[in-house]
Amino acid sequence: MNAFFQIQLLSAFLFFVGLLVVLLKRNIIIVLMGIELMLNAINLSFVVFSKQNYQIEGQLGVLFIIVIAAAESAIGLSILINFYRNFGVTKTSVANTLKG
Amino acid sequence: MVNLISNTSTSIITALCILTVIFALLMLFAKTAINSALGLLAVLLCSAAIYAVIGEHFVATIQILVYAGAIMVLFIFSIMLLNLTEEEKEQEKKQEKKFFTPHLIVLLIGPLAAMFAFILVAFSLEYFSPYVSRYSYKGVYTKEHIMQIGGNTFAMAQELFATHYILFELISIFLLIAMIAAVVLAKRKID
Amino acid sequence: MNELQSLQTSLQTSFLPFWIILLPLIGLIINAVITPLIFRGVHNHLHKTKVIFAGSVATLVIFISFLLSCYAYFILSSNSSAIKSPSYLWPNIDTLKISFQLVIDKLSIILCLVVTAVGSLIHLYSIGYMGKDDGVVRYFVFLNLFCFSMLLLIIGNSLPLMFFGWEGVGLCSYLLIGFWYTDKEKLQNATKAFIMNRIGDIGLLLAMVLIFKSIGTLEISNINQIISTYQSTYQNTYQNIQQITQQTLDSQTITIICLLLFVGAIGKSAQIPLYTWLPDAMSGPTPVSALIHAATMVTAGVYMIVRFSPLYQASPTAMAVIATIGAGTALFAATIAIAQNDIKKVLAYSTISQLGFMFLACGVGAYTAAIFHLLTHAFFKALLFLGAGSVIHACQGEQDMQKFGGLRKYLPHTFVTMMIGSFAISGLPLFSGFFSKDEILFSVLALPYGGSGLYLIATITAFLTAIYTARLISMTFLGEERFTVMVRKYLHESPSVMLVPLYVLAFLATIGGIFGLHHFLVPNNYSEIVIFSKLPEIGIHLPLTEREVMISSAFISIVGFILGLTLFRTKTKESKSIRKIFKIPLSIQRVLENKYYVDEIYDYILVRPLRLFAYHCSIFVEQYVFDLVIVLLQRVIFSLGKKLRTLQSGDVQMYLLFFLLGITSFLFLALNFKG
Amino acid sequence: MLERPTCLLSIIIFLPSVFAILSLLLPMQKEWIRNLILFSSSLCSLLLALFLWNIFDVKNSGFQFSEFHEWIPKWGIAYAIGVDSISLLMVLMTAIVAFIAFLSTSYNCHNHDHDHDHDHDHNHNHPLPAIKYASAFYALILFLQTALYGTFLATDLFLFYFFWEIALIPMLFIIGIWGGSKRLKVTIKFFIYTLFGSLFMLIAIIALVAIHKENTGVLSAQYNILKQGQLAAYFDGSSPMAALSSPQLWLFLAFTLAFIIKIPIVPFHTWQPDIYEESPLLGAIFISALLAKMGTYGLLRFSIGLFAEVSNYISPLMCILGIVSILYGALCAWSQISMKRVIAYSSISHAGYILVGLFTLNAIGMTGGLYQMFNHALLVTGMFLMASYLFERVHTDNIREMGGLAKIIPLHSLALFILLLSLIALPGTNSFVGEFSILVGTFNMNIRMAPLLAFFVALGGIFSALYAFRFYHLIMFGAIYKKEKHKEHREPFLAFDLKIKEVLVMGIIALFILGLGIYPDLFFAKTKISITTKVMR
Repeated sequence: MNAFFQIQLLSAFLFFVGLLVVLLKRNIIIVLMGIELMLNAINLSFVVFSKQNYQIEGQLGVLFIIVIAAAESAIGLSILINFYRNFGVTKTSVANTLKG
Repeated sequence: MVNLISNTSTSIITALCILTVIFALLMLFAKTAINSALGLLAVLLCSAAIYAVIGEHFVATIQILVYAGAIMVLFIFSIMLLNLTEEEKEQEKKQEKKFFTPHLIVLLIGPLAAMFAFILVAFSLEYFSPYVSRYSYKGVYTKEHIMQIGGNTFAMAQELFATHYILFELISIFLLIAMIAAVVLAKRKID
Repeated sequence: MNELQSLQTSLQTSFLPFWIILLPLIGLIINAVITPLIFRGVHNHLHKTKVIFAGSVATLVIFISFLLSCYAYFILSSNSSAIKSPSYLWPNIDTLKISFQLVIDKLSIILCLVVTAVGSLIHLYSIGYMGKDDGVVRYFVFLNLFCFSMLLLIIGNSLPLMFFGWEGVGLCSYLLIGFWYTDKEKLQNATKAFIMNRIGDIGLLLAMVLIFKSIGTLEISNINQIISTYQSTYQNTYQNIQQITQQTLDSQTITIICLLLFVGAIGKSAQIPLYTWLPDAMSGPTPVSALIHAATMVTAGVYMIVRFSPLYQASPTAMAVIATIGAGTALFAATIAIAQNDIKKVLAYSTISQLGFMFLACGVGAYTAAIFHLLTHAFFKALLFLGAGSVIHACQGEQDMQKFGGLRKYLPHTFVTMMIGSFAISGLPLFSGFFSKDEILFSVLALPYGGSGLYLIATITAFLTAIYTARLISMTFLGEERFTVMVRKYLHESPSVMLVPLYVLAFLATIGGIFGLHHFLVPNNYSEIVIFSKLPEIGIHLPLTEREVMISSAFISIVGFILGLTLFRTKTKESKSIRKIFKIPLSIQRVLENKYYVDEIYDYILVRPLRLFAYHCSIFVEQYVFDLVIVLLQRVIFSLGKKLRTLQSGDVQMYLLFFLLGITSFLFLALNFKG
Repeated sequence: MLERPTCLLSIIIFLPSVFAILSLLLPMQKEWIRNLILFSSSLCSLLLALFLWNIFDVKNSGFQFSEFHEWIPKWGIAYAIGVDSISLLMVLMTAIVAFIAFLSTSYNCHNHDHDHDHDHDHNHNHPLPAIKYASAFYALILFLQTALYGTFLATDLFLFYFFWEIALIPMLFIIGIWGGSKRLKVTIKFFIYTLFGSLFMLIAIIALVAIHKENTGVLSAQYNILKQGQLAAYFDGSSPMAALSSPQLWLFLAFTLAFIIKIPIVPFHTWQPDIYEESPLLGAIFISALLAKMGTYGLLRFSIGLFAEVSNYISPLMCILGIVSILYGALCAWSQISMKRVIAYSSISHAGYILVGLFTLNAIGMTGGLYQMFNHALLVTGMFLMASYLFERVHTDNIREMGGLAKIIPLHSLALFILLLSLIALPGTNSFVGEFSILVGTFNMNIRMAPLLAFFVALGGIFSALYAFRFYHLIMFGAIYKKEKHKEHREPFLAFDLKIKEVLVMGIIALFILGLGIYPDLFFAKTKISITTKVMR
């Protein structure tokens, strides 16, 4: 079981923990955090794959993913503030106006 | 599959992996927002450590700087701003019965995770290489080449500013747009 | 065989039959189109002239066709056996070729004479009778239409053509019974008449179809020819026919054909099962009852059977059925007639019983006797009806005999003519009724198919006929005056236009018997239709000669008549009901008066359940049986829709989950199916 | 003889649609424009139909004046049209009915249900206000006429199906928009019903073409090519179970289902009374007289024509179905209160006659069925016209509220009486010729229970007399004012008798009824059943 194999497993695990956070948590901020976690997990496996194939593009990709993650969380939080202003509480179940 | 990392570092990596797993579960089962935020912070730091151990020093530093530093700060700031911690508890009681209970979701996600993991691992062990032999392109950046250029950061710099400079410019514009959007969205409507 | 050929050759084709038919049609069109145009604006002051104009047009037209039939009568009596008209193919589908051809032969000329003679007299009579009615033009149009279809029925050569006239006559009787259509009751009777006729017509239709299938042609002359050749190959017509050669034509199909034709005859001539419409048909104007329900239409059934006499000769069972039903109806109707108080109902039941007589004659095989009785019956029954009409006319529409009495002084002419008519019908000697009834009685004895039982029933009916006719005369004309003062004020003898036909008919009723039409029919074995050898001298069943039968029937009718006159001639104000006279318990009298409750039974068994079934059919079955599929479909889809709605719960994470499941399943499929 | 025109049939088919486009462009509200368009279109198609009728020679029994243009060669579909003796009569019928319908309804053709708002002015001399969106309404009607001609003349199965569906769409709008009060519910039901049926037909057509290609290798949807295909192999009537499993039976059932829903015959008729009640006059006439005949024509041409063995096997069953609908239709008609519903059920009863006639499978019966199609179309047109005229005068469709009209409007009662005669099939009217030959045909079927079937067909005559007279008495005879008691709000019966134009129209119909009754060869000389003899028994 060499290092790379472990990291790959870790990244898959982290990705799905992030997913569970997103799906289970009632609070929007935590949902956003869950997304951050999932992105981070992807970075891990990205880096390991590029390392394995002696390439640098992998790390480059990671860099970009980080930038995007930052942008995404910024916008996410500003939306959250608006959400809070409208609904008064940051629970996901409040936002069901689109109910069928 | 040649082993690029020495035995000691693999053992460190396994330790770090276990640590990140614990912190991730902490984040999942945290009751309050703050605890899960701290959990995430811890996971980020550990992954930065893993990067460092593997040899990706530049990515590790960026990870700490941007992820842990900027984004987490933002999150904690917004948690504090909206001071959500109290309502969390009494909301818990009147949870109406939902069709998709958490256990069912975990049950559904489980097999997917297993499949996903299997694919990642299979690729890393080059299980599929005979099928995808056409695409596997061994890069030129072996350990010695990096050493010869002068370290990981130099290699990254060369790649980033020489071959993919357009990408670099684009990403900066992207960041600019994101910034403006965030300001516009969060601005309080004065009129 | 050659004898038949000779008859065929002396055929003449001329337009005469067409003219006899078209004349009533022309009268019809004149009255329907031109008279209303001429008298468009005018209301009542010109009403009299309108009535006379329309009446005279109608009568003239029928009278001319009467003259034409006399002319045809002379042609026929001289040499040729039939007058054929040119023909064209009516429905011309590949094997069903029916020619639209009219043939007058010896048999149909007699009916033509009767219809046109009695018809014109009744048209004349109804000018007076219907004078004050405002729908009089419509009345004459319908009468002419009736004459047209009756003549068509008589001289139409092919069966569907006869059916054409058959249903046309049914239609006209419907129109004329329901002439005063504002009254619901009359409409019911009219529909009843038409439906009953239609039930009978089903028999006729099926017979036609069976004939077409087994014999192949629908021309009456061809049918009779084939049957007669079929018969003559087995000379003795009285011997029971067993040996069958043609595969389609066996005695069994012939019997079925005869019975089905007889069903049609029952429907039209009101025999046992389908007779209840005739008494109710009296709600029409009286001249209509005289023409349609006494003289012409109801005899169509008898005429049809006589026309198919070779067919009936070939099937003894059918003959037996006809004889029994005829005798049964005669007796049955006679018993009811005695207890009726409405003058027209009495005459209606007497018509049914006389028709029973005619069917008895046909059943026994004495077709000539049947036709002869039909002839004389037409005269005296029309006479009685018209007399009754003038009585009703005089008493302003009163029809109940208990309200008459002692009209002898006020309506002398009607009394005299009605008296002659009643003599004729009850068969007093020297009057036409005597000869024709005696002919039937003797033939019942003489011919093999007859029987002493039938003879007994016939004599009893003759006796009852004498009684109820005498009862009618005595209750209306003799005895105490039972009508109200108001009626007496307007009591007047009918105008001459009504009396002339009465007298003519009275004359015909008396000399009809001796006139010799009788010999015209029998001696020269006139047409290929009726194969009939002379009556044997001695009755086969009872050793009575014709002379003895004649004496006994004369004696019976005289006794019956006198009995009827004396018993029902009351001194007191109130008329004596038959219960007191014949000392029979009240219940029997009530049963007789209510016509054995036959109407109610029919209504209860047939009409009410059918109406109920139809009502439920249209409401219940429509909604629940046929629409069930649609209703169920709608309900299933609606409930399905409701369930799906809950899926859109608005929970963002739920959508994410579904999204995820979708993606992974696609991924999984893509991986497995390598395309 | 003049040279045989080649594209005559295409002209006949597409002429009405040309007029439809014209009617869309011109403002049809104005009365004279409407009269001009309607009259000229119906007259042209009538003249063309008559021209076709007399240059059609009866000798060769195949399709004449046929045209063939490739449409979708890949699937063997072609624009192939042709006329033989059956479709000739149908084209003639469509032309005549359309001519009568347009002649009579040039001004009072709208349904009154939803026009209660307009004031009850009693001087009826000025024409009633024309229908709203008149140009669209007439365009749809004319377009419908094209679809009808198309179905009758198409010899390519897909083309037949194409026109069959096309005919549905205008009908949907005509009833949906201009119908009576509860029109939407009813139209949806009608649409689902017919679509459900024609869906099966489409499947059957495709299957048929596929089987044919498999057998003979020729890919074509032509009627006479498909007829030669050896379909007999696909059916063995040895035992009911075997019959059930043979594909030809299922093809037959699919076709017949679509046609039976369209006619309609009893189990599938529930849409019909509502549609007849709700649709405007012109719509009602077209649907009852012509669209119903599409169904019967299809039965004769496709169900019996293509699948001879199955129709031989199943003909007693279909006759029983026909008889059920005769008796059931008559019984229902006997207890209806609205005049249009009575007409609806009576046409179910007549459709039963036609079905029995067709499935006797011998020349007399089938020709009788064909005659009845023609006669019934005329009869129903007349009845609907009478219904509309009566509605205009008495403002109610409920026959219980009418009564004693014979004295007030005698011409009406005369016209209705003549229609009644044809309804009862009295000898001397045209329907007697048809019904008598159907009866003879049923009797000549050489199955054991033929006499029994014939008895029931004859029995239908009594029931039709029952409901006809009841319906006629409630309207025409009896006491004049039904609503005597609450007299105050009932406006006086200002019924004016038939106008000249209405008398003309009813005169034409009466002429047909009596004329064809006395001399049926006038129209029916040229209608020889051209079904292959192997069907005939």
